Amino acid sequence: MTKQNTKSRKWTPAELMVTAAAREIADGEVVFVGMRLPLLGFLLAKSTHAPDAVGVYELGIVRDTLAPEPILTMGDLPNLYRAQWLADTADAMALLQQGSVDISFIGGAQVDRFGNLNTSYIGGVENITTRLPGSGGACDLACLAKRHIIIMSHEKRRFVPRVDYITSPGYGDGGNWRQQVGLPRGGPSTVITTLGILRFDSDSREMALSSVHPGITADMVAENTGWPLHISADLSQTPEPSDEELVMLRRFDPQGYWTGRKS
Amino acid sequence: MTKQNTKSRKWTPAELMVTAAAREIADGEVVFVGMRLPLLGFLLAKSTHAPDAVGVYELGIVRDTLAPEPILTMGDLPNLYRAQWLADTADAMALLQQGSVDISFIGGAQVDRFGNLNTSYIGGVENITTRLPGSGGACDLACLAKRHIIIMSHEKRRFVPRVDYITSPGYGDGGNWRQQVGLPRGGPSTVITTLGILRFDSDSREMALSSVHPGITADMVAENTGWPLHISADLSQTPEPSDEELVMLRRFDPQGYWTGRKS
Amino acid sequence: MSTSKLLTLSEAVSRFVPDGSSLTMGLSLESLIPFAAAHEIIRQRKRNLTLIGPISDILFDQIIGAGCVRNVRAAWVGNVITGSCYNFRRAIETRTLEMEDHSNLTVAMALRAGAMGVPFMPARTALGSDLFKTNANLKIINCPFSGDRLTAVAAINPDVAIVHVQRADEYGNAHVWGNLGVTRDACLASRSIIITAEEIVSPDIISRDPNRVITPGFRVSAVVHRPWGGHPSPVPGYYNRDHQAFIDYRNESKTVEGFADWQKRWVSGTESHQDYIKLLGENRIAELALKQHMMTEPVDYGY
Amino acid sequence: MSTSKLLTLSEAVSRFVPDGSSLTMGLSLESLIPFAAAHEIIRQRKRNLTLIGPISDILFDQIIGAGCVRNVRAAWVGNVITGSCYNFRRAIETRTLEMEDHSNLTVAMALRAGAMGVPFMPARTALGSDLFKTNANLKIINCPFSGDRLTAVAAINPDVAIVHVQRADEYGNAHVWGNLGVTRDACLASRSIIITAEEIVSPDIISRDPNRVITPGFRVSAVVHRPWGGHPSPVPGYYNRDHQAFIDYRNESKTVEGFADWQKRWVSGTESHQDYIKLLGENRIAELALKQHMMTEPVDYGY
Repeated sequence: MTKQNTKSRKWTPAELMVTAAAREIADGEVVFVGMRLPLLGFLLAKSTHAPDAVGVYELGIVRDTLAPEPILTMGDLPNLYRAQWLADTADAMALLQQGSVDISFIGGAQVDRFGNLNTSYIGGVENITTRLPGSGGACDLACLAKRHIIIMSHEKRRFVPRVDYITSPGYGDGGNWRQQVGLPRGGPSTVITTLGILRFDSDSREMALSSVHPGITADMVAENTGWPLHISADLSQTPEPSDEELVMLRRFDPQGYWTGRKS
Repeated sequence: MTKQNTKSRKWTPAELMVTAAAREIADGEVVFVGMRLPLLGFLLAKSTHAPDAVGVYELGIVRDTLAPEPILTMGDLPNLYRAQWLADTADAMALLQQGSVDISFIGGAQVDRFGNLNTSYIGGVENITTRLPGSGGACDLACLAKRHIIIMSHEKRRFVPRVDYITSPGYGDGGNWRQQVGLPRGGPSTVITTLGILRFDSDSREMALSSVHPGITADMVAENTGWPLHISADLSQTPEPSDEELVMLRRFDPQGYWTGRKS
Repeated sequence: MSTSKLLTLSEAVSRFVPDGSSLTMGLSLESLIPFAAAHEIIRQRKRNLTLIGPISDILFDQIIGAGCVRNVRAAWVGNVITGSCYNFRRAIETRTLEMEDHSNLTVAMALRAGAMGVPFMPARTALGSDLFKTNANLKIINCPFSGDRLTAVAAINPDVAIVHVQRADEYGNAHVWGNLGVTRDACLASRSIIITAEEIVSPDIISRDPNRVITPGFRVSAVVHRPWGGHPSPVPGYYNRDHQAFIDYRNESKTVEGFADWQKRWVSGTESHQDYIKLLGENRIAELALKQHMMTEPVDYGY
Repeated sequence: MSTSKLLTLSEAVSRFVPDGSSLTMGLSLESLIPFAAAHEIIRQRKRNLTLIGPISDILFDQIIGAGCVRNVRAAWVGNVITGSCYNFRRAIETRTLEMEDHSNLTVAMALRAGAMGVPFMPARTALGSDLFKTNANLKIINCPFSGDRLTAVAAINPDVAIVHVQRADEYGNAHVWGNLGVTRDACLASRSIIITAEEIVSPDIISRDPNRVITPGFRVSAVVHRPWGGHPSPVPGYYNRDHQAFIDYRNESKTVEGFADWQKRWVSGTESHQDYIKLLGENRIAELALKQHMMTEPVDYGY
């Protein structure tokens, strides 16, 4: 994306990503809401096209209304105010494990072509170069939600042929690997990156580029991907955030902490 | 026990049994409190020699004070009033299973020489003659408390060589049977009956008559037992309830519902 | 979640309790037992039900006596203050009822496994007991770490949980207090949830105290306003246990004919809660009312 | 239970957290994190500790940075709103810290197994992941009923749970509200429990609402009065999350020297809570105070 293009736009790359994430949520769905951008994506969906979406948070929170004030993280007190349910982490995880959660979102430091995510050890366990924070609930979401969305910065060092460590399983080696290892359902459905949106082939389970963000070409995406990237035959352009979506987003993140308007 | 003796006494047989049960509780112990007579036994102990005993109830209750009014059963509202903790059955069972419960009490329809209890099927599963209510928490108490006390009416048809169905395990076939089947601890320590008190040999795990109630002889007990009963070498007489204990008991069961003053 | 789930008791049972379904009830054990809902099940002559629960005081016995039940999966079926229950005894002794014997811990773990979405839970209870003879959903396993001998309890996922609560809003958000028994796990384990409530209150009251909510409202199917819907069991904050009703039931249900008379009086003629309250009578209602009140200290959920 | 358990923070940590012990903390995940207790652990230069928990925001990183920790058993060690934590990274990357990798669900199940007194719990998570490579307390098993492939999670029984609560009495009975995380199971699983409380209140206030009590008081070892003991994490009913403190910590802990300065300022000089409050300053305290209050509707525990 050129500087010129960016300046002329009304939205930041993070806002585009959050908007794309929000649009993955259908009305009435049960969403397991994670930290950071996914949290904003849920709030955006709920305030626009998915007012009846229900949020489940690993802290032991279920909410069906928006928090009354902007929040930076799910543990902020406005997110507890008039929650539908405050309970145990095991209860939130029960909803997830029993199959009551439709969709969740996970970020990652490394992803591979089958959507496996590493947020633990760069370099692998034997040769650790960078230690990352670890799974948190990410492994659980990747294993147990009906589908999950991956949100990533699109860089060659992050889009690798094979992750150094599988923190959160995608489709493993592809095909029916998930069934073979015993996972009861799910898998990544979409990867939203700083450059485009990728989806998974229903047989091979390898990801392919589905849309590019405004100003981005398929070649630019392929260059920033660490394996020969499949491009979808009906490659499209990612729709821009609408004015309504931007208004809402700025209400939820007035300081631009997550959407980068200030930083 | 002759009618004459009974009439001259200040206490009913049930009151003697409850008093004996209460005396099994040491101060500061954690008691898993069951229905009926055991409930009274706990209240009596707590109001006399064991003020710091803590009661755990399978409904999901922990109490360290007496209920403010007489109760007929543990679910009565005075038993919830100022409880130390109101929670889930799984939480009460957690305390039991982890080994935090010192003592509990179980009634039964049939008991055998090794303290196995049947409260399910008289006649056994293949040839049911009487269906009883079943385990409730009794099986769990018999398996998981550090020790448990059995409270029974002493009749030949109830004291059988081998119970028709083991609802609540005692010492199985005797010896180290409990370890063999995988039980983590415990076993019956005492059997309090309408005629006397029996305790278990530390090797064979067979019960032997330890004391007889006032007016009862060892022969009378043996006659009402369905196997050749061992009599302890130092057989004693069960101490009678003290005046203080009777005052307390009548406060807890003013109608004599459990202690039979009216019935 | 803007659609009201408020139904009449008749509608709720008719819609969510088909013949052949499995029900879990009596989840707080001795309190908050959904007697009104059970009586509606009897009125609607449901058949081939499976009843699931730890103990239910006399509730299971009533549904069994009415001929609605094929199968019971429970730890104890009796009358808490009098002992055996007669319809249950008759049905087992005449081999017209299937029984899966549990302990309170195994049924709690079966429902917890159902809630957690795992096919079993391990326990240290029942080892050496004969529960294994009359419950095929218990198996011996060895711990993969310690080698310890354990009881594996298979998950139970009931079709319906019926829960009597103190207060609920019309969207299925309900406050319950007192001992909770297996309520939380049983609700999470069940495919649908029917709530009967002493009071229907505004969502404002419920949402001001989300820790008191028993299960997330989005999973609740129906909400029914039913004052005295837990009688004769106690309902914390509302009324005491009606001991005499349990003693009377013991006496009245000793014979098949006696139970038929009981059913006619207490079930057939009490479709509305007004009828039920009238049958109870003013004196009894006054007797069961709370004499001592004790209100909680508020807590602040502000920001 | 008539003996007061009230101790100073220094006494409680000194008595119940010996070198080499295993601690579970941060049990509500993002809220009610016992920072004051962690700082006392640092002050007392405890060594060879094992830290157990799901996530702890920056709390584990601080104790690791102070050289107190040998082993971490956790799902995530970082800074919730900024990402990686530097002391943890340095310790792992230089191989001076042992790590057992969990997910939030596996650590919740490990503590639940510990609470329930069983040696493991089954779960459907982590299958196909590499957590098995860095956690020997996860094993693959097959369900004895369905044959399903499952993850068995070994029980964890910490030596000590440290819990920050809103209000407690001197006997260890404590009210907690808000999201509860793994607090209930972790308390039941632990051999001793240290409570730090924003307020010490009369037993009357606590016992009027027994459903709000987090764990039975008879199992609690020590109660410490520590206002602002959860700062900078949020404490429902008391203060909001101090986001700036988390951002500042990220910046200050990037280097070993920077962390030493942070420790000097925030740990060494704040033995009493008066010192800590003074360091925070009036403005910050006013900023973090609740602006909107919302009190619960009382419920009646009478009879």
